[in-house]
Amino acid sequence: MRLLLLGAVTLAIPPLLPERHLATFVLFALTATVTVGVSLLMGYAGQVSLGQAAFYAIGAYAAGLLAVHGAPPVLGLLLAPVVAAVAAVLLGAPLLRLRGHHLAFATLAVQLILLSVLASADWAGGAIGLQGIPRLVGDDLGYAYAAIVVLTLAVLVSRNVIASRPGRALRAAATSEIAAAASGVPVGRHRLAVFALSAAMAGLAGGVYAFYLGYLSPGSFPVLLSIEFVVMAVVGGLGTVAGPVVGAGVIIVLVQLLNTLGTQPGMPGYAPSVLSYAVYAIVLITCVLYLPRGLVPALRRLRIPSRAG
Amino acid sequence: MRLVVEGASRAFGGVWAVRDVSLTVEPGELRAVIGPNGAGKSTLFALIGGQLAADHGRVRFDGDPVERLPAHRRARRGVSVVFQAARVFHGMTVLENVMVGAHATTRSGFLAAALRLPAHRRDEREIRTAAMVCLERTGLADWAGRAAEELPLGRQRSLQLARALCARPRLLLLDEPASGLRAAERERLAGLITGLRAEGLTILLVEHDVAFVMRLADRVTVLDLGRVIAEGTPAEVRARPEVVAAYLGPS
Amino acid sequence: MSDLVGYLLTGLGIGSGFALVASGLVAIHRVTRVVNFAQGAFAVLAAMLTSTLLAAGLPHGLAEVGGVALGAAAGLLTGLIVLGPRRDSPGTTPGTALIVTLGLGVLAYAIEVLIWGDQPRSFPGVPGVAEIASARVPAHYLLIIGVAAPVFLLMALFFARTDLGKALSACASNRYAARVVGIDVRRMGLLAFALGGALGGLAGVLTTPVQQVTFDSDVTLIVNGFAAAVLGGLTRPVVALGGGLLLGVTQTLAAGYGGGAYQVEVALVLMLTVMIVQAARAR
Amino acid sequence: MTAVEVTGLTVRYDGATALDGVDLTVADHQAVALIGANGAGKSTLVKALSGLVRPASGTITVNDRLAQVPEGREMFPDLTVDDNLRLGAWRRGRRNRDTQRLYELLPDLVPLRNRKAGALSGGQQQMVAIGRALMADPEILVVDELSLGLAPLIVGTLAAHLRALHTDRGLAVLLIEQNARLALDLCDHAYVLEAGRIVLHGPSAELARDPRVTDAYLGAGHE
Repeated sequence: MRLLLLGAVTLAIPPLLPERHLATFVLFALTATVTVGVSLLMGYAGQVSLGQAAFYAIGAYAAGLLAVHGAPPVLGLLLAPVVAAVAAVLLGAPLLRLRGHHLAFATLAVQLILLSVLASADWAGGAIGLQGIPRLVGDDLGYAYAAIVVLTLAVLVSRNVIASRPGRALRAAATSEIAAAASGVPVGRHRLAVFALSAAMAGLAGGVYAFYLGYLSPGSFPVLLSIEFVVMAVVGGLGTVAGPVVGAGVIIVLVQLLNTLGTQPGMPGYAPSVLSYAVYAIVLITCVLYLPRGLVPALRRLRIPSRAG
Repeated sequence: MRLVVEGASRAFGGVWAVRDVSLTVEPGELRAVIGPNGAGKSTLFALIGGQLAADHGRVRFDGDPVERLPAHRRARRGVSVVFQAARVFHGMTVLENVMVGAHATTRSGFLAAALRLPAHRRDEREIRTAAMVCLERTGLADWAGRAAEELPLGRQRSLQLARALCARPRLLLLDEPASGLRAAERERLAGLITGLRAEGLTILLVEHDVAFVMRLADRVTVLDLGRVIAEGTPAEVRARPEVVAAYLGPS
Repeated sequence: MSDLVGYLLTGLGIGSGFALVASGLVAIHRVTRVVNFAQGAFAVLAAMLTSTLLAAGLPHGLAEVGGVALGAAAGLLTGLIVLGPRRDSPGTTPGTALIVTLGLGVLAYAIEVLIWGDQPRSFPGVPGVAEIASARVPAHYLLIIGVAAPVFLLMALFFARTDLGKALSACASNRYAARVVGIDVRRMGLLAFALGGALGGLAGVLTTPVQQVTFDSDVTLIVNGFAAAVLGGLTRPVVALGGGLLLGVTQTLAAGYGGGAYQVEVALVLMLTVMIVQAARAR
Repeated sequence: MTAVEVTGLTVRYDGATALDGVDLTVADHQAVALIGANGAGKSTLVKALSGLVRPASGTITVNDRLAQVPEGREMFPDLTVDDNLRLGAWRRGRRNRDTQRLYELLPDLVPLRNRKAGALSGGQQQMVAIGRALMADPEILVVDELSLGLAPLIVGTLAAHLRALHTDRGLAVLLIEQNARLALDLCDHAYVLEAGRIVLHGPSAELARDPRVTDAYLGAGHE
């Protein structure tokens, strides 16, 4: 019931938004989709990826390249998550032997390598970028709905997986790999599967992104973008379904507000970037130090006593 | 299940923790492994459960060599483990902890779960029922919805046992299950173990507390400094001078 | 032949920079178990301040010392945030610390862009070109090697010979035992952070004349530093030095003979390979 | 004057009670044993004494000059024996870090002084751990599991050293030990800890005859 209500509200939002905010909304829904995957990875599989933007890029380029070469856009969109997931399996098989900061740096390295390869690959448009990607739907409102569908899909899949046999196995392995394995959980294979699943979510969002922008370049997927996904996941609260969506929403709104402030007349030219870096950093650090479990669990804890009283 | 260990050895940093240990546990037997701290009990336990790989030697479940199998594959072969440290899964309820135990006996994977396919729903129902039965049996049913890490230590140990039972094991490995328990909890545990043994489950019990195992075990293996120094019925073992020496220490 | 000598010397110069960043990472990780993602930012901050001080008319030497001091201060501040402000602060877990230092790295972006803007900066180093074995190498590379070598020697002596150095090593070796004998592990951690900051800062001021610095140069620096440090399991400074030099030389050779295209990939693939091999062997 | 005075000590970890209202006293120059099985709370008590865990309630008074021989020896494995010993005197400042007197006291360590502590045998490490604690010039030594994982012969040597330190130099000792026979032989007074509570205490000679002790802790040897 609550889900239906939430869905109805979400569907009602896009037509009410003015044009420039509609763009922010699309960006939010796509970012939140990737963040759902990051949260699944960090919160339930205990793995930090600092290269999630790489899978976002892989999905985007897969969709973009197919469309540029004449494939129907819908086919590109369907294949984007598949290509990203396959890439994740191939990369993850060796990389997921690593743990903690080693894995974090390895995923960061993967992204840097991908960016460098893309920048020198003529078939992908090189550093200049891939241009002339056809549209998927007519207008921004259409993209807003496409992004909502993608986000909903990610949230539902994530929710279903968490509460199921493989999800429990993953959560168990995050506390004690030894005890999980002793219960028959093939920990490595499950981690690879969730890595691929999170990559598929990023890839799907990337596919929509490619059609929405109509143009892709390595510069659209900086390392900072990967870090932003992590920030949103951590701020919203790892290990919750709503956390990544709330985290992405809060940060994007904050950055947007400060961006408006920073572009006021009289503000120096560097103000928007300074402000957005500062937001990411300060929100992340205060959250980790003072709300270590993130916004959503903190809000929930506030609500429970008030309900009782 | 018939468990056979043949010449198992394992060294850490050049020091043998377990050296050339052999033992056979017959189906339905309750075997205790005792020895002073540092005797190699926990290492032997891990070599059987698959948490550690042996440097030499074999481990057989019903005749099949399993020493090269990782722990999760041994679990699928019917061995369940209760660790000495209460390794309960945090951020999950007591019920969910036990449901993880059924992992080895069920199949549905990520795709089935993500799409909520009928096979997956059926699996979930079965797992939940099996887990509740195990909770009843270990006296934890009233705690099913609580966060596992909030349980007192004694209950966390019971929870581990419930999880192990949920895998419907044919061989149960217990590593010092009585340590840190109060007298009443210890009695309850002894009763539960006796009941499982009566159902024909093969049990290997590693224990430091000699009094606790002497009244439970069919046979006792005594380890000291990584080697088997005695084996036999509790009464036989109790009378052996090597055993007395190992437990007394220098005088 | 002369090409090769040139590449080698240039590579050693660049590699010394990596090695300094790496040894800062190692110093911090050894003592606190924290992998400090803000390590690259220390270098950038130090380089930026040095460029300002030089532009304000401070002589070479003094300006660089100012930069290194800022690096050390930034290191100390990072340590205070990561380890907690009070003596009995619980501090953060290594996993959380990675996220916190990540955030501090982004915070450094805001500060750098605010003060120095987002354009690349540089300042002159040692002018001229040195000729060694018929190879012509910009003289500044020799300065980098010439400064880094004694710094590493001093560090080795500090850790091996002084009680303070041994107390730091003791924290790295066994934190629990260090507390048992009464070593204030947190204070040692702060010292390590300050030392790491100074080493990062030194890397920044030494390499900026040959490799201009932008606010987001820290990613390259930290990744190369981590790649160098990971060879020694993040705990062995000497191996980190070797790793840094190897990385520098490999990159220069790849750039020299490979046309400059695959410089980044070489370092990264090397790092990934080392980590995966290490993980496989630890099994 | 007492070396250690613990009253009503309760310690909890994540809600689980590890120690529950423990009272324990070690007088100056006294040797006291604390025996109990794995997981009874012995290590928690040691940590509380050295301030490494915070009690939920109760008071702890300890002599300033308390040094600890931790469970499992806890060497600095990649430092030399000599460096391990010097660090034992860390609190006492630079001038008191000379190891010469200690080598006179424990001459067995002299040939090991330049070896890496991690490369030593368990017994040698235990000797270094005792030496490291003595470097702090303590008035009370807390020894956590002296015999753990060591062969009986080596335990005998270590016990002889410990006894000599106690009787010849008046060092107070709190020995936490699973090997009840060893502990009761070495100390004048003993406490028995079970599931976080002191269930018995008294002179060692009395406890050694108490059936509750012989059954549970002297194992197969009580006939």
